[in-house]
Amino acid sequence: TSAAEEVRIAVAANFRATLDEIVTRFEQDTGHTVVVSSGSSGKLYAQIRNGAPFDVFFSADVTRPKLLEEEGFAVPGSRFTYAVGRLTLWHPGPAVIEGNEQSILLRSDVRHVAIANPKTAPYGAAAKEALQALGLWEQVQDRLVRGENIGQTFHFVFSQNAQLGFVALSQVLGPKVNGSGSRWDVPVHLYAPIRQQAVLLRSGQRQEVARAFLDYVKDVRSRNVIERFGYGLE
Amino acid sequence: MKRLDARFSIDYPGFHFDVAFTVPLEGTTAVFGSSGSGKTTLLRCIAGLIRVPSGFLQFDQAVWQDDAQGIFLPVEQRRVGVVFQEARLFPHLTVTQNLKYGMKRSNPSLRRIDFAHVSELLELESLFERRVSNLSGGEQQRVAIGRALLASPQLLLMDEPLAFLDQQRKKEILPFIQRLNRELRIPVLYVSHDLQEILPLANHVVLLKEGKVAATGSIQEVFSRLDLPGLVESNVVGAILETRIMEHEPQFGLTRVEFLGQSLFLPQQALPPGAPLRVQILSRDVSLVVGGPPATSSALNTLEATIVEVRNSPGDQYAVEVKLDVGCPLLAMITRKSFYQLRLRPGQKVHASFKAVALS
Amino acid sequence: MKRLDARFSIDYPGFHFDVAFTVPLEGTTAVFGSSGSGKTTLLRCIAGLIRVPSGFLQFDQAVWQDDAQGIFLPVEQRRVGVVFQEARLFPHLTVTQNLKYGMKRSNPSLRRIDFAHVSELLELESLFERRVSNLSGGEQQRVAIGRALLASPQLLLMDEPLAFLDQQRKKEILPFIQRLNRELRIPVLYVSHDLQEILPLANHVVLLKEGKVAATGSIQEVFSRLDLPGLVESNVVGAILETRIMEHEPQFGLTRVEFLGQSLFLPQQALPPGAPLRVQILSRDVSLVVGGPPATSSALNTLEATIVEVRNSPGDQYAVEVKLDVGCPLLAMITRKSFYQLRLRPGQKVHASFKAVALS
Amino acid sequence: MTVPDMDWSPLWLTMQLAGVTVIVLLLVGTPIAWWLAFTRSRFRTLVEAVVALPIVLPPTVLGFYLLTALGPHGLIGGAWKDLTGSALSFTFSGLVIASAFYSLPFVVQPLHGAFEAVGKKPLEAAWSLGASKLDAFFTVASPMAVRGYLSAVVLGFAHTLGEFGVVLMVGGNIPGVTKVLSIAIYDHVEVLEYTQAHFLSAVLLIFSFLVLTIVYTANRRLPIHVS
Amino acid sequence: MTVPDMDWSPLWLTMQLAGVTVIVLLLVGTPIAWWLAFTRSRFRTLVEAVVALPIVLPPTVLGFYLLTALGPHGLIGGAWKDLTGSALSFTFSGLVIASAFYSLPFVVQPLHGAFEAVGKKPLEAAWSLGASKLDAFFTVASPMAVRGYLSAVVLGFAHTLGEFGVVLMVGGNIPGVTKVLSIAIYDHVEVLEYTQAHFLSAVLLIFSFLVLTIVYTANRRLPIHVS
Ligand SMILES: Nc1ncnc2c1ncn2[C@@H]1O[C@H](COP(=O)(O)OP(=O)(O)OP(=O)(O)O)[C@@H](O)[C@H]1O
Ligand SMILES: Nc1ncnc2c1ncn2[C@@H]1O[C@H](COP(=O)(O)OP(=O)(O)OP(=O)(O)O)[C@@H](O)[C@H]1O
Ligand SMILES: [Mg+2]
Ligand SMILES: [Mg+2]
Repeated sequence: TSAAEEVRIAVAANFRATLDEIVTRFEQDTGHTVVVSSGSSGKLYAQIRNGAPFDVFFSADVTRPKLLEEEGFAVPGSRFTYAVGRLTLWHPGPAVIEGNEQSILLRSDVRHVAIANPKTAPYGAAAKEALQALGLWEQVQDRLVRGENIGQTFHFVFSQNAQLGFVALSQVLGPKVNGSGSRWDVPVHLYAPIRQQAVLLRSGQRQEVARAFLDYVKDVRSRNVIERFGYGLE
Repeated sequence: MKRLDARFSIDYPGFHFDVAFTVPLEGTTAVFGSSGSGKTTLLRCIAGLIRVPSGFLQFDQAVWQDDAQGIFLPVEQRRVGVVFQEARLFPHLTVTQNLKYGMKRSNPSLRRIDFAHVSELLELESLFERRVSNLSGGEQQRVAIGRALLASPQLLLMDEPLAFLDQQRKKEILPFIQRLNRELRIPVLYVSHDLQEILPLANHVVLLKEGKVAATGSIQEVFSRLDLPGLVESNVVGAILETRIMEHEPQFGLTRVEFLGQSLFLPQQALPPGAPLRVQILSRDVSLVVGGPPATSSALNTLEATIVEVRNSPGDQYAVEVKLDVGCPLLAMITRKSFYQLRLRPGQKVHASFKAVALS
Repeated sequence: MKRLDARFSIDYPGFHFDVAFTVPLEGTTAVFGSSGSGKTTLLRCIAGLIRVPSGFLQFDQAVWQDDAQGIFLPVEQRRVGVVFQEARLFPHLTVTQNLKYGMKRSNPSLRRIDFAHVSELLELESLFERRVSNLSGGEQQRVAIGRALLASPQLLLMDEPLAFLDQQRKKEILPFIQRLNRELRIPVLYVSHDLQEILPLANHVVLLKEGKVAATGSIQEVFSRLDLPGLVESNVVGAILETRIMEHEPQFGLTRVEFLGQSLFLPQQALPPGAPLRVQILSRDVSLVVGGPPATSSALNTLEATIVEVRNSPGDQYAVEVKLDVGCPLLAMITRKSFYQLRLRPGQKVHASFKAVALS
Repeated sequence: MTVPDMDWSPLWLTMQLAGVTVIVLLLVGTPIAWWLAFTRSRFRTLVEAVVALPIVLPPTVLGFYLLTALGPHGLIGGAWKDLTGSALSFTFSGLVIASAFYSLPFVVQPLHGAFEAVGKKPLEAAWSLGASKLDAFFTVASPMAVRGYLSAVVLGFAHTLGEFGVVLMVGGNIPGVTKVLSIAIYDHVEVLEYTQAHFLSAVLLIFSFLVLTIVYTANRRLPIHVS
Repeated sequence: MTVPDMDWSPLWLTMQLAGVTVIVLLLVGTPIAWWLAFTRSRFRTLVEAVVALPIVLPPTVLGFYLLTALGPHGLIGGAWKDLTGSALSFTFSGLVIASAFYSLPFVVQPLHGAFEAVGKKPLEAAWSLGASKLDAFFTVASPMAVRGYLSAVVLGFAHTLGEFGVVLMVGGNIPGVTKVLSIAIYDHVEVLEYTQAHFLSAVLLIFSFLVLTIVYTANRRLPIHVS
């Protein structure tokens, strides 16, 4: 391809670790440089609308890429689902969560259950949905603590301030935790799929490379990485 | 008699302070010494505002500081009223609030000084509601004096309290301080440069020079010493006589007092016959006359005197100081010319005359 | 002659300040008045530190303030040296830095006051490297005086600059200020309560009372007025005589001066024959003798005098003030008793005698 | 704009948190500032530096550490749990501690400056008039340091109002317990509810403006002024 | 713990940002504080309140508004773009403006207090000695207000170091341009890279501690001390 160029990518924080691995490979394969900025999807959205110099936006949801497309900030037709988040109920210690998920949420020694804020974070919305489907939403109300995003929610559990938490499977399978602790992967039928979409931005100056990167993400090798980090795919 | 016993020594860079003295706890003790001689430092030590490593201070029976025994009574328990050299009023309080600050904190049973009286004497009424920030220099000093007095201290430390006040006001305030001494038995340590201010007031003197005590004793002793050249203008003071009131001559506005069996006349005093009265004579107000009592003169008082000692004035190279004995020491300062014309010599009998207005 | 022309009025709550006067810009003008009479306020107006709504101030030809025309020269351009009542040294600078602060900012061609000289006179050398925060009260005042002088001002405003200094130091500093007047022609406005401080110094007096000018004029005029009871102790001053030196009598340590054709003797002076000399007499140092010159007395000087006016002393109810004419006004203060014994009456010829040491 | 249908409890909670935090800060900050102003100890500079340190960490990160410390296995939280039976994280008390920790320098610094400006002289005068050290502190030093207290209260209060990362982390955003106004506004911005965010921001600004104006006007009537 | 393989550019950028911001703040804050200390204007309390207002908003929210204002269509950004050709958002200059705006009260308040404590008297003395208003400010008022400047610098510097929401929002977390240390730490925490986060926090703390200790020790040698 053409000479080495730089491409700037804005990514939702939960996908950051996964993307880093893909980026490393992409850089090795193409010689281009990728500069990654991460943050909450809401912030990144506001920044893009205000002229942030990003070429590609990996959101944690569908809403914002769609809005950007409608508002003319994104290239129509470039939007696609790059990963589907999976929700898991997790505890950092072994052998705590075993099978009977419902009773553990209500056990008296479970003082706090962490979820992401259902209003602001897709994983939070999914956790709420799942709890409602299980008929537990009302009963766990007074034990819920809300992380502003899924990262914070994970800290609540990881630091054992909350005994249980609905976190992203990708966090548990990631390099930090490596699948340790005990968990119950929430069945996908209990919540609407957490589709994370990416979109090519209009303001981007380096559309060629950006497109190449998006294609790279769609490539099977990248899809393997994404799956390995605990995401589903469409 | 009650005494204040003090020993302090501090080493400041360039100033070594090392004093030890005892003064009676009665009346006023003047602290004298030129600028930078350690007067303020001494007052601060006594108040307990500086704690020197190895100091000792005993107030009557109470040991306030004894570093050998690890005793140090904190300032606020010493009941010393301090009038600082800079007034140090509280800027966030009104004049009244400043005045009452110490009063409120004093033991009611020990309050012996009347608020109304102090305010009137110091002419503070018109200032009561004022903030202190824009008081004039003298107004600040008056408030500071009032504030210290109203705390009913058992010892008053005054650091040039009247420096910014006019003669008229000084004449009103000084007798009041004197009365505090006499009637309420509140001893005062009084720093001043002004001899006229201190003479009617002081019973004792502590004379500081470069951080050391150069002389201490009763005011008569210290001021009749001829060996303190340049330290104080001791040669200004002729004598300080302790007299007793005999009778009043209202038609002339005079009071006759008795001094060692002899009569002296002064302007009429408000005190009753029999009362003690201190009389001062300035050495330059003394005239010497040889050969019989002088002709009718407006200098009313004449005492027979014997010349004790004669020497050149250390302060004025054309004057001669004559130490006389009139029953107590009396210094006269006369010009050399008179000295030669009158052919004065030790042992000679002369008449010393001085005007009644020269007594205060 | 150069003049300072001032008109200010301010309304503070409880204090109405309203002055208008003209004084010659030469020598020292004493600003007198009791505590709270507006002396500091006046100095601040002249320095330009308060801007009163409708003021006027002319310094020689230069209008410094004229609110009718919207003129107001800022402080820093007036070249006034101010010695504040509180020393106001800069706490972040050493003594030397304080002293040089104004000097560095003065126009080098206008600098006429020598750093070394000022430091020596004010005994500042040992303080040079000191921080000002723990200087004694008098040390601070000396530094403040030095600092103002070294800025080479064209007008000096001094607000009780020597209040914390001892007699000895005053005697050294005052003549220096006098020389600034005479030799460098720097006029001084000098606030003081101390008559002894101001008399050798002042040529003119502005007398303030409750914010108004009660009297202004030459010092002789103001102090021989008998109608200013209680305002100043004018009755203390007998006379201020402008004399001329005739000859020295070194064997007696005396100098003979001529006053209106008559001879007076004073302690020997350092000035050459022919030089003018100011001589002061205190009213209470004057003795009156009826019938011929008095017998040999140590009071050396005798002048023939005519009694002009007699009245009770406003300050002392048992004294009588006698205004005499000895070629110029001379006030004598004597006791009532003497007054009756000597049967004094206006028009009578008497001899006024006063001691040479009483002259300064 | 119509007033959005909203929950006022975060506002109330925010006021409580800011109020309690400021009180705690004054209680803790005053002795520290006093000590810093008057000590001659060699450790003064050290303590000064340590007090200022918390604010150099990003709030979320500080919150992260505080969360660990205040949690059931943490240094502080553990001890607290032994005492009271529950940990400090996700409680109002925990929020107060965290906020106080984070805003401490904003209170200590102005007080320190003010006490130093007051100096020893007025205190000496007060002592000599029979005031005990404590009495003199309350009746002389504090009122003379009023400008420092004003700064301390304003900075401490405002910073607690706006502080967000720490509170979010330690508080767990529990409605009615730890969900303060700043989080509510943040939430609205995150989910693109700009109208509500503007409205709440306006509420916070106007409220704060009123509080500040009242505080400053009250101060103008206080005695200590520039001449 | 081995030193994680890390990128030092955020540290350098952070120092630059904090340094430049403090300088800007002193330049802007000094006249405001001076005016507040000495004015008799009726608007004083108003201005005082307005200066303190920014900090009551959550940083992210304030950042959001600043982003809008500094963006290419914003009030400030638009004007800037007309002048220079590019907007302010996502640039270093934009970060400085945003940080300065957010930290202004931390600089103005201590200076205000310090100037008030200095008062007019020493200034009058300086003027009478021939110092112009500006001269007297630099040679008398500022050195006497050194304690206030110290607080201002420490609070301004530390707060800019730790400030995060505003910088994240306005800066966009662009490595090498606007990715400061606080954001880097935050990023590490977000992706659970605790080791790196601890390490960077330690770097930031130690560095700040050194800076603060040097500043405070330097101050001890300065002339203005409590007697
Ligand atoms: N800013 C002000 N506001 C209100 N009153 C004031 C102000 N400044 C001075 N005064 C009052 O004006 C009067 C005159 O004050 P000023 O300082 O001029 O007196 P002064 O003659 O210098 O007295 P002192 O000899 O005691 O220093 C005093 O009663 C003082 O309280
Ligand atoms: N804390 C200190 N550190 C260093 N030197 C000091 C300190 N306090 C006082 N001094 C010095 O000690 C000497 C005595 O000071 P002090 O204030 O006692 O003098 P003073 O007799 O009261 O003089 P004044 O009449 O001028 O007020 C002065 O030279 C002063 O500078
Ligand atoms: Mg002293
Ligand atoms: Mg005055």
